[in-house]
Amino acid sequence: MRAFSATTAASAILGALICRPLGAAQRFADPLPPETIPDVATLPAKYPTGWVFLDYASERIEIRNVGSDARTVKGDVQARDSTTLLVPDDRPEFYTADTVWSRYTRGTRTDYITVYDNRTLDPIGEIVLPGAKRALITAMQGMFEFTDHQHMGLVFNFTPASSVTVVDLLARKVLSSVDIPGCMLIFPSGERGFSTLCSSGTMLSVKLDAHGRAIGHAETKPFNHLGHNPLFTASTLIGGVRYFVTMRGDVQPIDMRSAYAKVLPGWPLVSAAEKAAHWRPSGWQLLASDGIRDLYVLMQSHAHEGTQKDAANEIWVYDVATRTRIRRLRLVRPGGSIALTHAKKPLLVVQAGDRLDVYDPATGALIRSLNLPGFHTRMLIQPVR
Amino acid sequence: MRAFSATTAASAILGALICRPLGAAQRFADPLPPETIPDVATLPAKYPTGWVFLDYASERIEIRNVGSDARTVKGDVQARDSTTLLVPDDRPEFYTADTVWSRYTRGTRTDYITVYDNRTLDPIGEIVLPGAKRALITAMQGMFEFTDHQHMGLVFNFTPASSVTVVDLLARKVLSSVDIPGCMLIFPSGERGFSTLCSSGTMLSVKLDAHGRAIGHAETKPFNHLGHNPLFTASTLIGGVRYFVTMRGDVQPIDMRSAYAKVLPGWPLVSAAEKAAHWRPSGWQLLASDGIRDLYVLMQSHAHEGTQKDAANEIWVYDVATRTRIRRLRLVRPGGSIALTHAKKPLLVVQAGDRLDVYDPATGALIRSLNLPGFHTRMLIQPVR
Amino acid sequence: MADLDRFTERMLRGFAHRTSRRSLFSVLGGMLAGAASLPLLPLARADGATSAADPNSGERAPVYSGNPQDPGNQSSCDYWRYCAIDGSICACYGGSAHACPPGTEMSPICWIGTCRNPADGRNYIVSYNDCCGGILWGRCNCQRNDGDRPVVRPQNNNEITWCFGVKSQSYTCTVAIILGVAPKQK
Amino acid sequence: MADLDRFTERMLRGFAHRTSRRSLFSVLGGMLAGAASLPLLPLARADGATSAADPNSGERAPVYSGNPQDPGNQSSCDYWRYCAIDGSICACYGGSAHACPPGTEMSPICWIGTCRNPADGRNYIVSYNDCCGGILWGRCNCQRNDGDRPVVRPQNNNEITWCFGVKSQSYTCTVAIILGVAPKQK
Repeated sequence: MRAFSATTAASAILGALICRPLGAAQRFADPLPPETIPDVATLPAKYPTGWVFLDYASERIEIRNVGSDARTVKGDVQARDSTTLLVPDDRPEFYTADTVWSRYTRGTRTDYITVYDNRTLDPIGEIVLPGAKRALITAMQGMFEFTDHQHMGLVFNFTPASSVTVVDLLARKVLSSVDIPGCMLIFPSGERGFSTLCSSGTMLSVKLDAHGRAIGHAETKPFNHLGHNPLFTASTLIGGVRYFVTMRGDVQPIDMRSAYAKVLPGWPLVSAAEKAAHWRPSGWQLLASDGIRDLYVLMQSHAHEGTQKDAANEIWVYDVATRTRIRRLRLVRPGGSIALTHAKKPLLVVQAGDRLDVYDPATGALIRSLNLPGFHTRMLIQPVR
Repeated sequence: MRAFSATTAASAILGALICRPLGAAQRFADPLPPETIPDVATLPAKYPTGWVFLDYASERIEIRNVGSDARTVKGDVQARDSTTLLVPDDRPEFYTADTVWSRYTRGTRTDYITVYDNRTLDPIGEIVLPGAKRALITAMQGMFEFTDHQHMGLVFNFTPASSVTVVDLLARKVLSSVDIPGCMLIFPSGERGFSTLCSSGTMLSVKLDAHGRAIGHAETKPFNHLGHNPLFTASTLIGGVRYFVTMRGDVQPIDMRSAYAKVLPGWPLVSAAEKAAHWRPSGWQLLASDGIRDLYVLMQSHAHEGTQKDAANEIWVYDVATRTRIRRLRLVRPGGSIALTHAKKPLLVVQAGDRLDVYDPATGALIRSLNLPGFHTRMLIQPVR
Repeated sequence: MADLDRFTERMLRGFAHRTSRRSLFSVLGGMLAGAASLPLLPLARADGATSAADPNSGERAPVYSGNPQDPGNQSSCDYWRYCAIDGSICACYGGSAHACPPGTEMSPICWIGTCRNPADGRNYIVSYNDCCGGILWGRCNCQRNDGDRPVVRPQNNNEITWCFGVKSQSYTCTVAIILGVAPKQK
Repeated sequence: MADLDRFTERMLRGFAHRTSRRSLFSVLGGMLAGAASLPLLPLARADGATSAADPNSGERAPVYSGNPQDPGNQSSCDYWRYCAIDGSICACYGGSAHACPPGTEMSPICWIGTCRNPADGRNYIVSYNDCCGGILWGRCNCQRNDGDRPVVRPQNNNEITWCFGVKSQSYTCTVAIILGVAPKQK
């Protein structure tokens, strides 16, 4: 590499000396003007729908343009431990929940939400979370969610006693903490409230008042077979219904529109023949949807105990209205996490090892591929709305 | 890799099933006993002279056994930014100087010294350094040094105004701060004091009292030709005389035994012919010595402007008493930093890219090679005494 | 097995909101051994860190127990005890298969797996304990998910940072500790 | 040149202990342009990060000025302005050759190099300013030491974190800013 660069540089210099000793200067009568100090790049208040937030699961969160061949990094914000992201639809700011220690990896622990300005990526606000109880888990869905029309933020805590801290994101203050013993993760439900998956196989729903206090709760019958065919906790929302899939390949829709979640009838992703060939869902952020009726699922053949988090070779697309598979997309590289952008013509974004592959979801054609410098474990992909 | 491991595992299992279904259990009548929780490894109070401290220039500081083919990592301590290390000869503890911010890469800055217990690597003490002025420079010699028989620690500050913070390492407290305008880095001199290299080409020496106050100073004549043949700031101590080398290949000894440094006559490392072939010192920690009379210098041929920090292909060994070269060692890989262990039969340790090569300094034979996981810029090597 | 799980879950939910962390730990500790679902055939897998490994490397300097009944390199993802590990191997940081590196603290609570010892043919219940408060992890990363379940069953999940009841919850690495021989499977 | 250096050094020493940081910056700023020693032939070099670069990569997504008088890929170590850079290129973080990435702060003081613009054949004095307080650096790392001198002459040293007069001194990346055309060499 060094030898190579040295050569090219040297020849460039020769070129400069021999071919146009004066010519060059004549071609450009005036020198380049002095530039401004300081000069810091800014971003638009409203990001284009070709951009995505990439959560490197505790290293950084990167804003990346996947909608153009420039493939440029637009900016980054810091991430220290199990950092998760919330991006509102209608305010020029976004939020991260993170945890630091006063002496790098030891000392006093602080859990906090940072408010970032879309334009400058400057931290314009901070909400310190009490109790040093925020869940430290590989960044996944359900750790930091909106409710109350995106005015409230919900932070999942695990110590290993489970609770939820309710935050007013506009007033930048903590409102309350709700215990959810034996239950994990947060799935917003109703106008103001959330549901959570419990270790008895049920879903517990909690209704909140304007002060973030629990004013009601309801628990479903057990439907989650935790031992042999549990729900993956990754999910996607279609028309107010949250779609989960199980390790063995069933779909489990849950209606989240009212305060108390309703478990809807499940249906299989795979035929008997496909089941026999051990086709199963597999990956990390293994579900995506267009929000209207198309459900995208990362699928792997020859699956067995222990492969449930491996990258998968195909994406199967289902029409949730007819419960039928409408497309099968073969990936150029096995994918671990997937998402659909919110552009008029959506793009299918697939994290595949240390690359980010961008496909046409209609045809399955690979449009472009970006690399993911520093990627080493898992990734959450959040397209801009 | 996965396919490979899977195969080996599978055959291992077959082996277990076919060759000794019962035999195995018979061969070991009793199962392995339950193990203790918790169980944390410890180290000896006095480390063997085959161990070295590896400062990854702000990622971690690693204690590594280079004296045996086990090549094991013995332990690590954290390093956040421009972290430097001090290891006393006669106390079962060591010190790091580091800098953190209250919000990972932003917020309130804290500079501090951590005292580590040799046996447990637990932080048993901390000295917070005032003024947020500790120099943030790629970890190099002269940023954190002993004086007063290793009772005092000296921390170099750069804001870009230069000063030195004097610390009582036994009482774990800050004693004073001494301004050294226009001068850089710390080189202990006399019983209690230090010298520093100044931008006028001189060396300034400062004498300290028991409270760390400056009670005298003296400045040499200019001897450091900063523009065209400056001293590298890396140096090595032989019998109380500190040996520097210049970019063009001269040796500059400075007597540090008395309170005020004495510049001794210099001499060339290279012959006229070698100079013509552009043999020059090059690297990062580019000097080492046995502390008695042998000086080791990383040397590079075909050197030119801009190569002064590149890894070098050879190590030239000089007898400083006779000022003659006594050996020329060709490295299997170009080296950036070198050190000699303090074992009775010393080892020559060479950081070469992301590997650590261990040579016999007498013969130049490569004894073993270790890798340096996560290495990406520069390294300081500090052998155990 | 299923009954036991249901029991465990009820216990967990019952205890979680009225016991202190400490007492919860011991309760969990007791129950987890029973509640573990038991994959019998370890199938070695590892991420990029392994393929980057170097026979002459200090990153994975081989670490052996010296006991013929506990064979294998404890700094390799293939070591028999690591059949359900997800994280960095402490043997690469100055620890061992069952000891945390110096300067870290071992969390008393953990997740559970069952691995077959190729030397004596027995299945052992293995406790995966995280070591906390040392340097940031990243070396000798292994991921083997046999028996891993989504976080809704935390005691069988390896994505959670199991640093509880320790001074710092910053993750460094993971050890694999023998709790005992697994009960015979029906 | 030598006289000028000697003068600069005396100035530095004189000012350092009686002026505030702020005023010191401007003084340095003024002197540095003069005090810079001027290598004329950029010789491209880079570390592992470059060899790892990928033509289809987002890490070094090409960034061009669009101005024919300022040619080259600003996210490559070979870009003409980077002849004395040591650090991460801000164009890989959402900045450009001369702009810091969003969310960082540009330090007003810097080190100095002189680079030849292959398009107009002129030598420009380039100010290397660090961008501070963003994410930890590591991407698009370049090291080219033409004109670099040991820290005893700080204004020509690229190992120092030049994050002064900013809220956070945590280093993120480095930009290369045109100060003007270099004085003709004798």
